[in-house]
Amino acid sequence: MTEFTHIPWLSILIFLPLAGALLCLVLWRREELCRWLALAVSWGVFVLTAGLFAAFRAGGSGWLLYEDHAWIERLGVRYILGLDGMSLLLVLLSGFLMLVAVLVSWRVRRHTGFFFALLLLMEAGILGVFLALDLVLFYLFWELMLIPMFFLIGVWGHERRIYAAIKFFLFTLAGSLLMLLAIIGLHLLHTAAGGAPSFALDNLRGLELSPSLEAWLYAAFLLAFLVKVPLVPVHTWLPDAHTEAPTAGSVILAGLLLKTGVYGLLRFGFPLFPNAAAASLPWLALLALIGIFHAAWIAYLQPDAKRLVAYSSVAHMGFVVLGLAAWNQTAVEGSILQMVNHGLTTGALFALVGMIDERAHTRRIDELGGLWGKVPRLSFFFLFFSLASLGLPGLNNFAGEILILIGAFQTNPVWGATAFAGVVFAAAYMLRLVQGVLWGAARGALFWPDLEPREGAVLVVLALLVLWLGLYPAPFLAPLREPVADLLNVLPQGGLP
Amino acid sequence: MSAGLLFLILAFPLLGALGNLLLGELLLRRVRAAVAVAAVAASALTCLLLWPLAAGEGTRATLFTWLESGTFQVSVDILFDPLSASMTLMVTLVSTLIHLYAAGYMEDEVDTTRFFVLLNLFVFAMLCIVLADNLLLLFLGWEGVGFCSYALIGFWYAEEKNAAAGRKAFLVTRVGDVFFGIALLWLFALCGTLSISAINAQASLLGSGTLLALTLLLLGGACGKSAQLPLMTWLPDAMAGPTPVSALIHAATMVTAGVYLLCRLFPLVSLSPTGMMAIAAVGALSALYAASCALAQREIKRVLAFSTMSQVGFMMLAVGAGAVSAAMFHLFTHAFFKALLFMAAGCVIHLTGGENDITRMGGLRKQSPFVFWLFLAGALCLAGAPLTGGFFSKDEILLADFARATLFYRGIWLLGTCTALLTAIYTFRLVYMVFAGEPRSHFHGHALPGPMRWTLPPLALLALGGGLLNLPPLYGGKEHLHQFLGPLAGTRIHASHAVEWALAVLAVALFFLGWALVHWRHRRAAPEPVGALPAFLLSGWRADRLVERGILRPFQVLAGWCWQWGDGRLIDGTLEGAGRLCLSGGERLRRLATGRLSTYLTALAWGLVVMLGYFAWRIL
Amino acid sequence: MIVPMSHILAFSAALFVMGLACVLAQRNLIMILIGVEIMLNAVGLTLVGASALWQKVDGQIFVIFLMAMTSAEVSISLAMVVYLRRRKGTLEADAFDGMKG
Amino acid sequence: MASAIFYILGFTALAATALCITRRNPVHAVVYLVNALFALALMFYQLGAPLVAAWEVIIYAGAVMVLFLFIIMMLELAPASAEMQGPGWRRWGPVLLLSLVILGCTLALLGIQADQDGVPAFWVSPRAFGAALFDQYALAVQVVSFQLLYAAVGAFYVGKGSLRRRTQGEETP
Repeated sequence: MTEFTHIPWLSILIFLPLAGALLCLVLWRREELCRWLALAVSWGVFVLTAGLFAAFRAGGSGWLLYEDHAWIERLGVRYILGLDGMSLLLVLLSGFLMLVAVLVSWRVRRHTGFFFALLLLMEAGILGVFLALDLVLFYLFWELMLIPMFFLIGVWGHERRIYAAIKFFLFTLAGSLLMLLAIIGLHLLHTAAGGAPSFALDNLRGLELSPSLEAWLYAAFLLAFLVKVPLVPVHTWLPDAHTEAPTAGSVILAGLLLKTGVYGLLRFGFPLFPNAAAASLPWLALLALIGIFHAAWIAYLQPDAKRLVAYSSVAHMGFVVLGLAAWNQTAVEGSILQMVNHGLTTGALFALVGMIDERAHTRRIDELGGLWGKVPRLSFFFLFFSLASLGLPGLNNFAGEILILIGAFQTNPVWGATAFAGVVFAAAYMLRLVQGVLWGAARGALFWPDLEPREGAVLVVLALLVLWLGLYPAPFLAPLREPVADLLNVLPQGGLP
Repeated sequence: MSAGLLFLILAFPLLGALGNLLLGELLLRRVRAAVAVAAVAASALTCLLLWPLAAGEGTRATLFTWLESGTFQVSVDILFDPLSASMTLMVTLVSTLIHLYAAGYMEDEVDTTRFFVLLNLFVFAMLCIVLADNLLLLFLGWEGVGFCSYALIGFWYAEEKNAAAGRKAFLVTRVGDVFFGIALLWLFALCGTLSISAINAQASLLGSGTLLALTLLLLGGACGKSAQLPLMTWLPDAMAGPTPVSALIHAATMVTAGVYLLCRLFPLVSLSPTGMMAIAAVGALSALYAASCALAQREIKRVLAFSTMSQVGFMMLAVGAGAVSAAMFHLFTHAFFKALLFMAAGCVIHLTGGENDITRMGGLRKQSPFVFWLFLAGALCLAGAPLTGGFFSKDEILLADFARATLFYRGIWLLGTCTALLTAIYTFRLVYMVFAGEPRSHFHGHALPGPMRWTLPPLALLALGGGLLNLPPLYGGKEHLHQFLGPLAGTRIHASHAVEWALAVLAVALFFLGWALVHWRHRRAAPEPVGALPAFLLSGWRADRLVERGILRPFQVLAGWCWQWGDGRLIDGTLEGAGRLCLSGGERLRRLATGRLSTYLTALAWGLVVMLGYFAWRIL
Repeated sequence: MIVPMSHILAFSAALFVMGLACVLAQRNLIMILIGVEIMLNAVGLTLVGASALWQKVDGQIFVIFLMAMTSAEVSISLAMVVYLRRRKGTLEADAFDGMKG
Repeated sequence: MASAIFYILGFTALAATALCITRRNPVHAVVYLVNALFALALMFYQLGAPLVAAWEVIIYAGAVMVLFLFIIMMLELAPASAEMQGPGWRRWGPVLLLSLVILGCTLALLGIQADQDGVPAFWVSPRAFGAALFDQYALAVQVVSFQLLYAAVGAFYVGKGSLRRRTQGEETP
């Protein structure tokens, strides 16, 4: 076991896609090679993450893997990576969804090499965010995943891509710049308090801060994370970005980027500012509840299938934030599980809408219809993932949602009961989507090819995972138990308002 | 006999569904149907074989831990006690017959794979509801049947209307599910477990207000699934599905799930007298409402749908009166005769070449005496003809109500009795319009396939003889079902023989009164009445329009407002306004950049002057 | 020091202001460049004076660097003058407003 | 005596500069500026910077100003001789006067230098200067020399570009 842990797995995990991205950039002229290279690298990363998951599936308290090297000595910036049960799950999800993203973008024809290079670069950034424990390193990765996404939307997107890309960029940048300020502020306060210059999470924790100062710094972190989540008043970048992004971009955006916000809150926001965080929980719950309904209502009216799925993301992330706000073992575990669930189902739905778009060249619900008669297999998966998304028990989203709801009800019955009412609207918009796309008379007499083996393989694997998580989520909950229990001790008075 | 074998009851339909899902396209059409039928039949057989396990307290079995987090722990565990065992047997038996019937009914369909997969999946989900030992597994089945019902109502999806009916069914029942779900969350918060037995055991420790709220929430859930007021609008539209689906889901099994849920949690529900009164009131009002609507319906299946709603109302009424055994008794007899009626109606539709409108039928008795006699058997049970299954079960419910001897329950009893009269009237109206007289129009009927014929007689036997299940002592019976259910059977009815006889005579009188009224009216082919009242009843008291105006439109307006004003104007508008402010600011600043060297140099000089001035000021 | 530093600074400032006046007042690119040269020389005088004041060689070394930079600047700017003259046929500074916002 | 010469040179430089910046004819301006530079060079010399003074003359007056003149001539910026009006002394008088003053000052300085027996208070010999330059400021020298190289390349590029543009421009205006 010591042999095993001495290998810097986490660095390998981050630098493998980075190297792949550089290779893709160098070989950009040879498109076919780039495609296969991206597939190989993402496959390699996935195998690594799966291996790590298999090795640490029992979980445990503290860091499962930890790396610490000096980096910029004068400022006390260190290269610290750490893996615990919480990041383990998200790292696994990243490894898997990146593979999916590479597979669904097999048909990208413009600047193929650059496309895959950006994908791999983003993978490195996302993995870095989930592993970094030094605030500067974290911020570096945080921005690293933003920029490739900007280009993915702006270059390979649909009609209004420039608008969407800039909107996405401005929203996220506004948040993250404030976070950078807060990071620097925290560092200076730490130094002023007599500590050695450091940006490491463990050193900055437990810093004595005046309440107003703590609130301001927390607010800066919170804004950066909530924009990424996104929670309701700052969510409007998401529908545009999702709608205009290429399929792989939407998959990653929904599946992984949104998770970084919640992860950041859990890993950095709450432990760094426990008092302010505890005070903010009821407000977070309020916003989450508003988000669940607001986004669901808006989703119901969307004419564009992709936009509808995008708004459903906002509603689902509302559930995740509600779980955080409830702040007990069940709810927080449910939130983290729900992040994985949402990544799988929404990723699959975006992939499916992308596949439909490739065939029909439209995503408008009123222009589609009767797909079941044309492409039954694709339609089957569409129905399946829609059901998962609307929270049918036995499929994955239900498992996460019920944990969140149970936990939320324990913390505050009104939260749990109100949020449960949200599932009606989830059913309303998902069924409207299904109705418009699958049922009705078939439109257009053109022959459509059903699923290719590549697409079929992706969807089958996703569907099996959805079933697994829905029926037997225990293996995915096991590594969470201790990290979440440790996390719960961070906030004063257990966070109960 | 191992308790683990109980899971085979669940596993067979699931395997059947999976098998057809994965391999169905490769199999012959007959093989697909055979797989589906065999799966359900195997389940029924297993249930019979394992019957001894149900005796007494019943048997528990756990498969694996489904969800575990913190104090929350839910396993996939089932409880095979008298209540669930009898329900299981009924579900599997009726399902087997209906599957067989469906094999014939769907002979000419293209996409039978989907049909049988969904049908098997439905049986699986229904059995989950019945057998579940915890509320979450029950909820899984609860939502599962909802989905299957949705997909089967919209089976002929090419018509937008059918799919829309399915969606309506799913959404309306989901509103009910929310109440059930909240009850589930609350029960967990109160009891720390979701096990049904544990909750029932702890129920007496809860406060009365809490109990009332929980009962009302559970009632809300039951109303959604069982199409009771006010969540009843979906059931008539659900008739858009294939007839076997209507027979299985919307008559025999799924719609009774709400009643079953209340029976399952009866120890909890019964602790709240106000809650019980609410249940009885909802049941009685629904029964009366649906019976009145059934009087004016023109489509054969819609008449049956409203009658289902009405009969389920009777069951709720029974639960409200505390008579679980009476409710279950009526549930069983109703399942038999209503399935029979639907399947016979399917035969009628088949014979008339897809005609659904009873005002255009007539004279079918001569064309197919076989179907006539079987339909009549079902109709007699429904109308409560003496000594049929429906007669005994309905009688027992009314007796239970009457026996409660409070003003409220007497009022409920009166409503129920009126409904019984209406039931006889609409039933005979249906029979007369379809079978009596001369054909009103010309049909190109199809011959009945074998499976559609010989699945009816067994059901007819069950329906007519259903009374034997729970024959009251008055008629020399031993109340088998009541005895078998034991402590689960609810409160005991105390009534003197005189009262029983009086009520029985009243029921018989009402039956014949109804028959006579219809017979008198239909002696000659009278035209359908037109006017405001029939139209009002035909539209189901305009409930759909009310929902449309009162809920759907405000919702759409609200959602549109959220979208256009909330997201569009408020959030994006603010941010884009900030952006525009920056742009216009930039536009003003841009004019300073003339591109001329002299401007820049002058500005430089002025800057120099300012700096020097500042230094000078500092020095002086 | 043969003269007080303040006198050197005064000379230097006078030279500088004259150079600046030239730069601001003249419209001809060549004359503007000449003004820049005058300003640079004024600075050079200050540096040399300071070098003498503090008895340090560094000021003079800076003047050498200054000269080197000036020659670089002049070579580029004169090349551009030639280029611009050929491009637009004039050396009026206001004729070149390609950077107008 | 030495300080008197310094003031004379200073005012000469100011006068020459004032004349320089008021000329309309660039050629005249350059000539006055050369005068001013000579005066400055002498002031440098008086302040103990002989090497700087020499370079002032060699680089500024010698190279840079000649380059200016060359460009002015090449671009034919000087107004035609017909425009230059007025009597000859008015055109040549100030230049001559200034040159004479500077010459006188130079001679006077040579005389003072010969008179004095000791070294001035501050005097940087070329040897000391070189030692400081290449010892302390070696890196800066490198940087500046690179800068000169870039300037040469840049000038070459700009000049070449204008040449190409011109040949093309004649074909397609």
